[in-house]
Amino acid sequence: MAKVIFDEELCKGCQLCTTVCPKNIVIMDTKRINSKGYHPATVIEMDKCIGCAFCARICPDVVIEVEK
Amino acid sequence: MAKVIFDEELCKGCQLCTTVCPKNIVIMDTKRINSKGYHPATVIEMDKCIGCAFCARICPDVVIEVEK
Amino acid sequence: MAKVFERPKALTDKPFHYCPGCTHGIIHCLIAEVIDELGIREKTVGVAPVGCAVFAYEYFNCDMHEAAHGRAPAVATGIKRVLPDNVVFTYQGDGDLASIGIAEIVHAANRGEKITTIFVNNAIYGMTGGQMAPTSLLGQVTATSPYGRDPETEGHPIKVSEMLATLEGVAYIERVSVHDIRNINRAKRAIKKAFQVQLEGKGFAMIEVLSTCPTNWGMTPVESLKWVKENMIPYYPLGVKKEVD
Amino acid sequence: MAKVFERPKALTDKPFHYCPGCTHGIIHCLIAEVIDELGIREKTVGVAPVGCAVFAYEYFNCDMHEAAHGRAPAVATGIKRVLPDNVVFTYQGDGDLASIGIAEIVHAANRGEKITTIFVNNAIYGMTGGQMAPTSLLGQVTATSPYGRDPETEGHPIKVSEMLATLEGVAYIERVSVHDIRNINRAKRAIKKAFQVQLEGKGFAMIEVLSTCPTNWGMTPVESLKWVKENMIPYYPLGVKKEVD
Amino acid sequence: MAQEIIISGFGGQGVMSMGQLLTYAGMLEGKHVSWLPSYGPEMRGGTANCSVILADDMIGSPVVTEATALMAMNQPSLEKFERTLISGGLLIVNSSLVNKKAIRDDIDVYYIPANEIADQLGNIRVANMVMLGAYLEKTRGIAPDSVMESLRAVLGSSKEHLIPINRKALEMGAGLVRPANQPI
Amino acid sequence: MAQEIIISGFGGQGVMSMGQLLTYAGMLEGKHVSWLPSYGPEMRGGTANCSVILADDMIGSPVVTEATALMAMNQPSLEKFERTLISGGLLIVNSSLVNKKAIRDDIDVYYIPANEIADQLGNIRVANMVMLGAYLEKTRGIAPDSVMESLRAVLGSSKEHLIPINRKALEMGAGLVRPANQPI
Amino acid sequence: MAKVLMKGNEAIAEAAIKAGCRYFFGYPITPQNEIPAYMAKMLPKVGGSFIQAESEVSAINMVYGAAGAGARVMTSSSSPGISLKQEGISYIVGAELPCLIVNIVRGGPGLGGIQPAQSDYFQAVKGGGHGDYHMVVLAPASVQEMADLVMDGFDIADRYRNPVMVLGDGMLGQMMEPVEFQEKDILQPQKPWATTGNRDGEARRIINSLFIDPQGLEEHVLKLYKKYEAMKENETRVECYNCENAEIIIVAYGTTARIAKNVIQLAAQEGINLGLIRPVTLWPFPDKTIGKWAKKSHTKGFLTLEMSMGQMVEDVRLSVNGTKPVYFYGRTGGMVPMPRAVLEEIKKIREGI
Amino acid sequence: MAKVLMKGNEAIAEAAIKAGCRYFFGYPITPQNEIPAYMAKMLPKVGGSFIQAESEVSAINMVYGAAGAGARVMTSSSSPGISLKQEGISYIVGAELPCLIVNIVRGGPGLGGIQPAQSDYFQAVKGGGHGDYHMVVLAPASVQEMADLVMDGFDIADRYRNPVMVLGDGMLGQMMEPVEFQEKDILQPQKPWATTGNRDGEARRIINSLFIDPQGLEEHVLKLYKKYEAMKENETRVECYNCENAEIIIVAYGTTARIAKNVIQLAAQEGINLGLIRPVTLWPFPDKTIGKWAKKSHTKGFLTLEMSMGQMVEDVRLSVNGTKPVYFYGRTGGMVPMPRAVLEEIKKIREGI
Ligand SMILES: Cc1ncc(C[n+]2csc(CCOP(=O)(O)OP(=O)(O)O)c2C)c(N)n1
Ligand SMILES: Cc1ncc(C[n+]2csc(CCOP(=O)(O)OP(=O)(O)O)c2C)c(N)n1
Ligand code: SF4
Ligand code: SF4
Ligand code: SF4
Ligand code: SF4
Ligand code: SF4
Ligand code: SF4
Ligand SMILES: [Mg+2]
Ligand SMILES: [Mg+2]
Repeated sequence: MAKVIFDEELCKGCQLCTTVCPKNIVIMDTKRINSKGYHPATVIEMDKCIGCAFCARICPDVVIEVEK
Repeated sequence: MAKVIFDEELCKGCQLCTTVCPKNIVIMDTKRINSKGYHPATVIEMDKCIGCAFCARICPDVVIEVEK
Repeated sequence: MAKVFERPKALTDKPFHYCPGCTHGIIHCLIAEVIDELGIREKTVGVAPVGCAVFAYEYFNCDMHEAAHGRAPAVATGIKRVLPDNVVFTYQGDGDLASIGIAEIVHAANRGEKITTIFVNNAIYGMTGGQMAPTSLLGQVTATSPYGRDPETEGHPIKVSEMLATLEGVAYIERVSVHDIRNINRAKRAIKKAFQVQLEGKGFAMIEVLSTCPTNWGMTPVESLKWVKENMIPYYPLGVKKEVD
Repeated sequence: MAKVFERPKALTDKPFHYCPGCTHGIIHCLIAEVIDELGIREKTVGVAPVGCAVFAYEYFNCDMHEAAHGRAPAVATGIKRVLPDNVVFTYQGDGDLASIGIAEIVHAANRGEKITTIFVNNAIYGMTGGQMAPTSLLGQVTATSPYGRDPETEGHPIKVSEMLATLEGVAYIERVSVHDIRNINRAKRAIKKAFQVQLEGKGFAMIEVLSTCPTNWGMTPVESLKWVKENMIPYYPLGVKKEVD
Repeated sequence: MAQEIIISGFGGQGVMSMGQLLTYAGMLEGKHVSWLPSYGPEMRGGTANCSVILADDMIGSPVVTEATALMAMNQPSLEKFERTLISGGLLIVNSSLVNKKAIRDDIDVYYIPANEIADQLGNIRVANMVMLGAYLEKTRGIAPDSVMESLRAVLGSSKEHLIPINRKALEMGAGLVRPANQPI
Repeated sequence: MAQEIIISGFGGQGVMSMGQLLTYAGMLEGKHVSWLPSYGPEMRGGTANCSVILADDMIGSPVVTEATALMAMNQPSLEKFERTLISGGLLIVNSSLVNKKAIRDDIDVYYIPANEIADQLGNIRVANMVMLGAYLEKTRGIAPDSVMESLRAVLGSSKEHLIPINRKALEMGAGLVRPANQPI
Repeated sequence: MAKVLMKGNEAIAEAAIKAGCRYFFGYPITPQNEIPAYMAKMLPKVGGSFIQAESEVSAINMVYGAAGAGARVMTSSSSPGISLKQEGISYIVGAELPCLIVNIVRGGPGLGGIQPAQSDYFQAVKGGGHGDYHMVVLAPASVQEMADLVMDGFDIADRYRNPVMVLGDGMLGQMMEPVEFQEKDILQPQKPWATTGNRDGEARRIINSLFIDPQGLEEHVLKLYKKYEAMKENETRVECYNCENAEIIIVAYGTTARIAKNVIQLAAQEGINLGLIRPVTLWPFPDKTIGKWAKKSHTKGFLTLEMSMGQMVEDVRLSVNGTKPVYFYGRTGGMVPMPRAVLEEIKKIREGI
Repeated sequence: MAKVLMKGNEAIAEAAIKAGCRYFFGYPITPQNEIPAYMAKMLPKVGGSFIQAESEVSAINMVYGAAGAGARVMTSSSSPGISLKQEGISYIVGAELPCLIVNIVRGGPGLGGIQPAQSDYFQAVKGGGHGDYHMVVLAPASVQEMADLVMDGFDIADRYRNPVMVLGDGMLGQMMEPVEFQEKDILQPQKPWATTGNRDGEARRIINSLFIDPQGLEEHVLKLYKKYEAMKENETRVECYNCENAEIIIVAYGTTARIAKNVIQLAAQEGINLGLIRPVTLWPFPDKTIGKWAKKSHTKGFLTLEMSMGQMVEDVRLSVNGTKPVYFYGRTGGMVPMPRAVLEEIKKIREGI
């Protein structure tokens, strides 16, 4: 049982995190725009998260925290 | 039958030529001093010269001409 | 629940100014984690380059110098000679280190200065808007190689790590990449080693990190990682170039 | 009787200013003979360094530039780009090429500039009175290494030829010596080849010549040649470092 | 009186080219013109802007410090430059991305959903032309034809096919601010 | 009146150290002193020279342009500097290496076989001290003891053994120019 | 030829090519990057050669080599890069070679900033390099003038065998204005001194700045200064604007001269009569022109307007030589003076006088 | 402590060590080689560090690093080498770091020669680097003063966190004179700003010269200029010699000031009353002192005496500001003025006045 927390305001919508999630649960939230003007990344189905932290590892803007 | 000609005024008395002559006929003329203030090199027993031009080859100041 | 990933202490809270997906950010994060893990933040002095990473002095949570373009190794030398017990590192781009700063890096390496250099090779001048770097690949179109880099006139991309590896004073040089998780983890191990080498006083250590410039490459961040894998790594083979123990 | 040795045409009548027994003179003579034999005097442009050979522009009987200290490869690049059909060579000391000028030589070599460089390595700064060069041997006492060169603080002597040989743009690099007749003849063959490589447009060519500085080594000219043989050659192995055909 | 215009927005919104078109058109009409961009390491997403001056005689400083008109393509632009408008100045706001209203009441303000309209036209990238169309209509200082001529010169024959959609965008922008529809 | 001296010769003849000794001695005697060498990439065999000024008050330029004395250790030196002597100036020539005579007749000239004498003393390198001895004797501006004291300071204890031969050289030089033997 | 809309930096590059410049050696730096980019694109098309050098130091030495080989050649950079070129510039002057050096100035000192400034005036005009020397320094105030002065600059450089510097700033480099290029056909002078190879019989050519004998070096420098006298005589350029019965005359060049014209217009509206003296050559400096206007009774004083802490103001003082008060107003670090603020300053001064 | 006989270059090095300087980064060049040689010998003995850098560019950047780390540090070079340091000097000023830079000037431009000159005055005093900045420039005229000013120089540098330059020449560097070293014990100031490592809780230290926002850069430059005002206030040094009722006052520094004293003596013999104003600080320049003497009725005019084509003469003119005529006499390229020739020139001038 793991959890990822996004500091959305830091997100630049680069999508790198979405390419590395083994569970494919990281997606871009095209409905919202942060103050920087980007669609932030987010996680759907958090319960599937295994806390591997790949998303956080590849995020260039240190947006993601992972708990496990 | 060979011949070496020294442009004595150019000689700086470094003695390099005296170390390479297979016939050991190149020596420093300690009796004379050129206008630069050096004892010039010269050849004794020119008839022994085989015109190998080693002396000229190693002279840093291009003092020596060799004929053969 | 325990944190398995959080912002390293050796980073300030300041958000990076880098473009979306620029891997400068990943590399910053790795260095900061290594500093935390080695517990050397308090005695570390960093030297920032002139390049997109010029603001590194605002991101690394330790004492910092902002050097003149290319001169970081000289600045680091001055610092290290005064503070031999501190840890001194430089962070430099490929224009900074391989072009204008090649003399400084060659001689710092040759003197065996006990410093650690992180060399970020993104095959381009990012900050000034995408000019050719000595590391730009053959055929690469840039602002100053509009017809693609031509070896006849611009020469071949320079392999700095291989060149410096020929120098006696070098204790450790490795080339790494951050285009995927496995390589990011390798990169971190290499960077950690490069700091340990300094702590052990073995000599000069440098890690060349293949990095991206989505903005000036004209690609998306995701395409950029692919470009590193498919175009840069084949020319710039990863791995240890020199190691003394 | 035929002349078997005479002053080459590519030398002016001006007597050298070099110290007694300084092998700069031998190297000048070899270059001039090669220029004569290749019949290229009329299209050759030489670049003199700042060093004891600064007056080379008075000795080589062709058009000459006197470059800023260390910048001869950049000056030569400028000339060659304007005059691609001419033959351009630089004559540089070890302080000039390996220290202040290392950036210029690395990048001229990496660009594969079609120039020929004669690199005179006498392990010291001659003109300025015997300071340490990056090429000075370990333990060598100089004006700026009064206690002998110490690798801990000054690093090891730099092997420029081996380092440059790692660069793609280099067509030919060989290290030679002029401490005896056999080696002088070898040196001449190498220098000739380095000019031919340029004539064939193959790329950058450099010949490193181990040379003496009796004055600042504090030895007689004869002892100096011995020192080259016994101390320099063991550390700076002679031979071809790179060759492309 | 000289037109002193500030055009501002996100990097990708074409504010620079829009300013250049206007300047080019002014040149074609024989005016004294200048175009000055903000420059520097503004990374993607940052706000970019340019100053355009169209005058009948010699132009001094190309910096617009007292703007006769401002085209704000995004919110930061509005916040940053509203104050520089002279009293009675013209403000055109891209209401698609700006959900704030102007603060001042001594200026002439128009809110235009430029992105939506561009979307309708089938190319989001012509949002800037919609804004420009509104400006031309309101000021009537430069003929739309001059702008189109400039566009042709800039695009070159290869991009000839883009001309119609750009003209349409200009016209729709103009239409939105014709007296018929009142300032909001 | 100030002593303004030029000492000149080949590189290896110790003209620089000789000038330094004299300067040092002047300092020990509380005079204002200066020593100025020729410098640069003078390669071996080239001619070296130095200017020494010994004065009772402040010294302006350390360059000697109007010499009260010249010590010429070789021929080029004589040719180069004879003209710089003031009328009535003192010229000491090392006749061992100079087979020319002075041109001027308004100066006081002494020819000294310094090298031969040094040879006799068993060390060619003290030729300079022979010249210096003559100078001290003729001018009596500086005490030979001060010079010897300076020499001790310069040589250091390790070279103490060289003191006697140097003193001898000074004395022999002095002897050569004592009124007894007339100027040639 | 018709007018085209161009950035100042592009106009410089295009004008250089039109002037016959075929060789460019430079290194990237903001705010002049459009110049190398333009050259990289165009030079190969006209049989020239562009090199992005490994550094500014190398770039200026490549220029040194190419100029010695007889080519029309240029380099461009901005403040920190120009500092690195100082040794090379001194060499090029010493060796009497012609070339064009462009400095698109940014704020300093140090890394400073990238916005427009005029704080490299001293470096350009007094000589940032070592030794006694001068360069003709041209200060364009519009994109058109950037083009014109670049073309003239190459001619001046060749005429005197001395480098010429074009001193712009980030604003002039980045702004767009209409420009029309002179269509004069270029006749480059013969360069018998160039090292193009030495045919038998010919005298050898040597490019050199070393004169080990001080007498020889002094003679060489005196020769250079003869050329400088001729430059003062023939190359001094200045624009006088509205100086007739101006009460206060603004002295400004480049960007600040443009601002000065705004100030003059604003002042006119308030019935204040101001003039402008705009040095087009910063060296040689138009001291005689300034001195002439200083003598006029209507001239109560001068205001030097710079984007610096006050550098040209020294040359203005030297020109006025105490006959009238000389005031200074400046902004620096990339800040651009606002016409109204300058006018306010002038009003204060008027009360003072 | 007793007097010792030393070369000027050696006195500089010894004084630096006595002043607590433990780090030297330099590159060989005539005529200053005795300085690095002395440092290479002595620094290891006092726990310091000497590096012969790969170039002058590297040397000045090593100084930049060491100064930022809180050390008393210096470099030395001669004209061409100083030109290469211009970017670094501008950075050190921008980052507000203290250090000592010695220039033992030789003839220029270019490679020039190696004999003494004063032709780097502009570079040192006006700013050879880019941007608005100044350095205190000290001009010793004797070996004793070389020692004293070096020791003071480090204190001044620390006091203002700004580099200080000692401007000598080949003659001062090579000549020997008796020198006595001040035996004051050195108390170096605390340097809380130095990057020595950042303990938790402490504020981080950053050594930097980048201010990307022009407003910030302008504020920074204004802060620097506040320091410069203070320097003008507190650090200006000048020697006045025989100026009371002098008819013509010679203005000269360093070597030429020594020559001026000979001229004054010669003139006195002929009943001509001359004076000397010797700026000891070339920046800040003693303009008030010169202005004061210019007002005296006995002062008919000034003669600036330099080993250059005339550089300081501009500052003299600015100081006199037209109230009295200012003449110039100079030799250059390594030539040293002869007292009699200077006197002849002055006699001509007297007829003129
Ligand atoms: C002396 C000097 N020359 C040039 C510049 C301009 N400049 C700033 S960053 C840069 C190159 C940046 O490229 P790189 O080092 O590869 O870093 P990146 O931005 O790609 O990370 C240049 C040329 C400068 N600031 N100073
Ligand atoms: C910019 C600059 N720095 C330093 C010098 C002084 N300098 C002249 S020659 C030289 C080094 C000479 O050594 P090397 O290149 O080995 O030539 P060598 O005399 O040994 O043949 C130096 C440092 C200079 N002239 N210019
Ligand atoms: S921690 Fe792993 S599983 Fe969870 S969201 Fe991130 S990448 Fe996916
Ligand atoms: S990697 Fe980071 S910045 Fe990029 S989209 Fe994911 S969370 Fe946002
Ligand atoms: S040519 Fe040969 S044999 Fe004859 S003297 Fe010379 S070295 Fe001896
Ligand atoms: S080698 Fe040449 S210079 Fe040396 S002694 Fe022989 S002849 Fe003379
Ligand atoms: S320009 Fe390139 S290197 Fe610089 S921040 Fe943007 S993406 Fe990264
Ligand atoms: S100093 Fe050395 S290198 Fe120079 S000429 Fe003399 S011996 Fe040759
Ligand atoms: Mg890069
Ligand atoms: Mg050498």
